[in-house]
Amino acid sequence: MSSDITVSDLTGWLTEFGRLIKAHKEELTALDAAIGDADHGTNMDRGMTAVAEALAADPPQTPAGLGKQVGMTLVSKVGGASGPLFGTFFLRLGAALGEATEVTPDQFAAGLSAGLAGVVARGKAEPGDKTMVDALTPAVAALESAVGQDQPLADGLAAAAQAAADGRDATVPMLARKGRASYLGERSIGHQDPGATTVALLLAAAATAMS
Amino acid sequence: MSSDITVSDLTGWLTEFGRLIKAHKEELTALDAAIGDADHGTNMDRGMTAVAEALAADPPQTPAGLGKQVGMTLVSKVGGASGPLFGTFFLRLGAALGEATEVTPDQFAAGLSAGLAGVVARGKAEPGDKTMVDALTPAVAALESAVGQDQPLADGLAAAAQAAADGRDATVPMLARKGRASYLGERSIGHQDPGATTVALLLAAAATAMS
Amino acid sequence: MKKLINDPAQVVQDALFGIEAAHTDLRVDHPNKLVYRADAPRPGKVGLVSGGGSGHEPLHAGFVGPGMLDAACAGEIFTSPVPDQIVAATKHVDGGAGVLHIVKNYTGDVMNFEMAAELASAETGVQVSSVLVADDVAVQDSLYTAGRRGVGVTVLVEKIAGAAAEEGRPLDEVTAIAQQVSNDGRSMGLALTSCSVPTAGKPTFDLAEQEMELGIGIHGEPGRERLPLAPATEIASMLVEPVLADLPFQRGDAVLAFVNGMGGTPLIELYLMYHEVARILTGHGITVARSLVGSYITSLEMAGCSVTLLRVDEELIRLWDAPVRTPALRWGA
Amino acid sequence: MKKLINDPAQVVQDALFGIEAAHTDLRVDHPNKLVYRADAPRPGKVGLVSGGGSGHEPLHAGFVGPGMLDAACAGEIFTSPVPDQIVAATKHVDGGAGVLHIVKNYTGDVMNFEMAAELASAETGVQVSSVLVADDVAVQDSLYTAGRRGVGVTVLVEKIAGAAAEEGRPLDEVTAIAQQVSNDGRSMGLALTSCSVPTAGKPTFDLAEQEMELGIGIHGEPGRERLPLAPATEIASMLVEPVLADLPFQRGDAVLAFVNGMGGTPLIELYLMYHEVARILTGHGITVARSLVGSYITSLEMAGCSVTLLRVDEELIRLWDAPVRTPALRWGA
Ligand SMILES: Nc1ncnc2c1ncn2[C@@H]1O[C@H](COP(=O)(O)OP(=O)(O)O)[C@@H](O)[C@H]1O
Ligand SMILES: Nc1ncnc2c1ncn2[C@@H]1O[C@H](COP(=O)(O)OP(=O)(O)O)[C@@H](O)[C@H]1O
Ligand SMILES: [Mg+2]
Ligand SMILES: [Mg+2]
Ligand SMILES: [Mg+2]
Ligand SMILES: [Mg+2]
Repeated sequence: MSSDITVSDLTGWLTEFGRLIKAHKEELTALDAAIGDADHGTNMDRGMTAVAEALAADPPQTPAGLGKQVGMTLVSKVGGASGPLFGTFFLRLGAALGEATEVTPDQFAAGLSAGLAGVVARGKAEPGDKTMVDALTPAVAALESAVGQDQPLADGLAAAAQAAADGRDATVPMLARKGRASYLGERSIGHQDPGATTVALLLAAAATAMS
Repeated sequence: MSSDITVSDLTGWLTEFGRLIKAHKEELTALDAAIGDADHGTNMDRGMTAVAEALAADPPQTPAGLGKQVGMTLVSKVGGASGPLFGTFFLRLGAALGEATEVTPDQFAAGLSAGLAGVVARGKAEPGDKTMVDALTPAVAALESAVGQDQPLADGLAAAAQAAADGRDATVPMLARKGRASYLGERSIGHQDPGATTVALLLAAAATAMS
Repeated sequence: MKKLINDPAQVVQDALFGIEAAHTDLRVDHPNKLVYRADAPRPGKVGLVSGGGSGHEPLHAGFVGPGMLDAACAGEIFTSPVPDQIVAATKHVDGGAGVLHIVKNYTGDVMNFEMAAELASAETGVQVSSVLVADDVAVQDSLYTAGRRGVGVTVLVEKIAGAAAEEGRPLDEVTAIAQQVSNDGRSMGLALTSCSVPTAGKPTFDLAEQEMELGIGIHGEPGRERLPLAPATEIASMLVEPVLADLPFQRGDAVLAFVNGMGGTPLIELYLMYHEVARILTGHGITVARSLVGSYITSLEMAGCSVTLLRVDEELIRLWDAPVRTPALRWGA
Repeated sequence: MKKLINDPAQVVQDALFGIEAAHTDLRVDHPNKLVYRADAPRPGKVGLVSGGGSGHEPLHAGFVGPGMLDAACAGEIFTSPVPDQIVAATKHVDGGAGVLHIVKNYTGDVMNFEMAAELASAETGVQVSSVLVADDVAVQDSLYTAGRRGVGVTVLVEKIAGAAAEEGRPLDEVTAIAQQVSNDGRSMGLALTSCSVPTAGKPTFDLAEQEMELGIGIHGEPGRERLPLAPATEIASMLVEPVLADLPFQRGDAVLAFVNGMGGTPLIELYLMYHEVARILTGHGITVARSLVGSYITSLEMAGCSVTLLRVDEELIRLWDAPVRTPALRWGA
C-alpha cells in the first residue's frame, strides 16, 4: 500500500468503524446509561449503518465527497449530541481533504485536526470537560507529531489510536462539564465517557484499515 | 357462666372476633390477593375497629341493639362484598335475638341461622360456590344440632367452630361461582376463600369468648 | 411497594384534598368521600351518580362535571363505596327528575348500590334507576355466577348518558341510553405487571419478566391466562378478536374504539397499540367512528392496556360529541 | 423490559401511525416523523415548532393543534430530532409571519435546532426565532456547563406562546412571551423507578425497593442524589422548596402550579402530591392562580413526578385560559 490515502482507504476505514460500532453497541449504550440516557450505542449504530448503505449505494469519488456524504448522513440519521458533532467532524474532514483522489498522511492529519476544530466550534467543549474532545484532541496531536517526524502512516495511526484510547481512559476520573453527564455533577466522576469511547473506536478502525 | 347469653357475652364475642381479624389481617389479604383484589383483611379490620369503637362509645343494651349497631357499622365502614354481607348477617342476627337481656343457646342458634339466611338472600350464593356461605352453613347446622341435643353451649360452639373451619378448608378445591374469585374460573381451584376464613374466625371467637 | 403517599390507609382521603384543590368547579364532601359538580343539584336534570373502589383514577371523580357525572362516590382502594355515601350523593344531586346510578358489575358494588337505592328512595322518595356495566369478555357470562366485570365501557356510559341528561331527557330515556351503551360495548384487558394495594404493601400477583396476564380486570386481580410476553401485534389480536366475536360486531358496523392504559403504561405504547387495533378493525370491515386513547380507567400503577369497542349509531355519536367539561374528558366547553 | 411494542427500533414510527389514526385533525409526515396541525400553514400566523426525543408523550405531538403547536418533530427515544426534520417542519408551518422554535436545553436539541434554523433560513428565507427552556433547578446553572435541562415549563411555554400566536401576535412578541414563561418557571423532579429505553432493553439505572432518586430529568438519567424512600409530604417539600428558592418566588406571587407524572405514576398519587404542594405554597403566602395535574411530560414508564411553578400575571393567565384544542390539552373548543 502506498503511503498516500485513497478514497477506497477512507471507505475501508469507515466500514471498519461501522463494524466496531456494531460490535460495541451494547457497551456504548451501557456507558451512556451510567451517566446519560442509554442511547449512544443505538445512535451511532443507526448512523453508521446508514453510512454503510450510502457508501454502497453511491460510492464517493473524492475525499471531499466522502466526507460530505458521511457527515450529512450522520447529521440526518443520528440526532442527539453525537449526530451534529460526528457529522460536523466528517464534513470538516472532507472539506479539508478536498477533491484530490489521494491525500498524503500530512493532509490526512490536517483533515482530522479540522474535524476536531469543527467539533469544538459546534459543541464548545474544552479538553477536560469529559467528552469526545478528550479522546480526539490527543489522537490528532499524536498523528500530527508522527507525520511531522516522517514516521510511516501505520505508526502514526497506531500512535493516534493509542492516544485516543488513553484519552478515553482519562475521562474516567473527570467531572463532566458538557453534555448530559454534566447534570450528574460529582456523580459523573468514575465513569468513562461514551463519546470518547466511540472516538477511540474511530481511531482504532483507522489503524486497522489504513495501515 | 350461665348457659344463657348476655349482651356482655355477645360484646365479648365481637371483641375477640375483632382481635382475631387484626391478628389475621395480612393472612386474609394474602388469601384475597390470590383470587381477589387484596383488600379483605383491610376491609374487615377497618370494619371491626369501627365496631369496637362503636361498642365502647355507645354500649348496646339489648341483643337487637347490638346486632343493629354492629351490622350498621359494618355496612357503613366496610364496603365491597363483605360489608353488606357481614352487615346483613349481624342485622338479621340482632333482629332475631330481639330485646331480651339474655338469650338461650337455642335462640342464639336460631339467630345465627337467620343471619345466614340474610347473607344468602343478599348474596345469592349457594353452598359449593366457594364463599363465606360454605363456612357459615355447616357452622350453623352444627350449633343447631348440638343445642337441639341439649349439649352445653360451650360444646355447641366448639362444634360450630370446628364445622366452620372444616367448611373453610372445603372451599380450597372448589371452583368459585360467586364473588370476585369467580372471574378466575378454573384458576380459583386450589385456593382458600378469604370470606370463609373470616367466618371460621368468627366462630372461633364465639367458642373462645362465650364458653 | 413504592408510591407517592403518606399513610397507606389514608390515600383516598388525601387524594380527594388534591382533587378539591386542583378543580375549583368541583366540590368535595370529605366525610362522605364524594365529588360533586359545584352546581349540583340542577333542577329538572336527571342526576348521574357513579362510584366504586378507588385506584381507577380518573374514573370516577375525573368524570364529574357538566355533560357527565353529577357525583362520584369514592370507595377505599378497590373496595366499593358504602351505602351511606351513595345515599348522600343520590339525595344531593336529585334535581327532581330522578337519579341514575351507573354501577360496575361487581358483587360489592351491586349490593352497596342496591342498598343505597332502597334507602334513598325510602328516605326522600327520590326516583332511582340503575344501569349495570358488565362488558369484560374475559369473564364467562352466566346466570349462576357473578357475571362479567364492568370495565372500559363504564367511561362511555358515563359520557353518553351524561350528555343525554344534560339535554334534559327524562330518567327513563337516560336510563335506556345508558343501557344501550352497556349492551353494545365489550372490553378485554391485559397486564404486563401487577399492582400493589397500598395497605397490602406488595403486588397482588407476580409476573415474571417474560410473562403477561391476559384477561385482567381493574383490581390487580389475576386474569384468565398467563402467557409468554408477545409483540403488540399479537396482543392486539388477543384483545380485539374476543371482543369482536362476542357482541358480535359485523362488517359495516361503526364503532367507538377505546384503547385504555392501566395506569403504568406510557402513552407512546397506547398509541402504538391503537394503531394495531385500528388495523385489525379495518381488516374486519369495521369503521372507527370515534376513538379514545389514554389512561381513563386504571388499576393503580399496573402496566398493560385494555381495548373497548362500542357499536355506535348516529345518536350515540352525537351524544359522544356533545360538550363535556370534566377534569379528564373535556371538549366543546 | 416489558412493553407493548413490536420491534424496539420502530417504536416511534409505529406510535406515529396510532397518533395519525386516532386524531383526524392532525397530519403525520411519516418519513420525517412530523406531526402537524391539519390546517398548517395558517397565513399570517406565527408558526410554532417544537420537538425533541420521543418517550415524553404527550409532549410534543399531543400538544399540536389550534392554540398550541403547529408542528412537533419526533426524534428517536430520548434522542433529539435531526435538522432535516426540523427544517421540513419549519418550512411547512411558515405562514409568512415567521416560525418560533421551542427548544428544551439539551446539547443535542440545541445543536440540531440551531443547524435547522440556519438551513431553513438559508433555503427559504423564513424568519426563525427560538426560545430555550431550561427550568430544572436540580441542575446547577453555569456558563461553563451545558446549563439546566428543559422539563415541565416546556408544556407551559407551548400553551402560552401558542395562545399568543393564535391571537395573531407578531414573531417578536410571541418570542418575548415564550421567553418570559421560560424565565419565570422552575421545576424539580423525582423518580421512584427508572425506565427502559426499548433498544437498550433494560432499565437505565437501578433503584432498590427503599430508594428514590431526587433531581431526575426526563430521559431516565440518574438524578443528583439517591435518598431513602420518603413520605409524600417530605417529597413535596424536597421538590417545592428548591423551586421556590431559585426564582425566587415571593410572598404574594401568583403561580401556575403543575404536578406532572413521569409516565408510570397513577393519577391518584399525583392528586395526593398536588395537595401537598398546594399546602406548602399556601404556607409561603403564594397564591395558586391555575393548576395542572397529570402526566404531560414523561420519561417512558418511569414512576415519579415533577413539580413546576410558573409565576403568572394577568396576561399569562389570560393566555393560559385561551382556547386550546390538542390531543392532550383541550378547553374552550
Ligand atoms: N458539547 C459537547 N461537545 C463535545 N462532545 C459532546 C458534547 N456534549 C456531549 N458530547 C458527547 O456526546 C456523547 C453523548 O452522545 P449521545 O448519547 O449520542 O447523545 P445524547 O447525549 O444527546 O443522548 C457524550 O458521551 C460526549 O462525548
Ligand atoms: N355473592 C356472595 N355471597 C356470599 N359471599 C360472597 C359473595 N361474594 C363474595 N363473597 C365473599 O366475600 C369475600 C370477599 O370479600 P372482600 O374481599 O371484602 O370484598 P370484595 O370481593 O368486594 O373485594 C369472598 O371471599 C367471599 O367469601
Ligand atoms: Mg445519550
Ligand atoms: Mg377483596
Ligand atoms: Mg374489593
Ligand atoms: Mg439522547
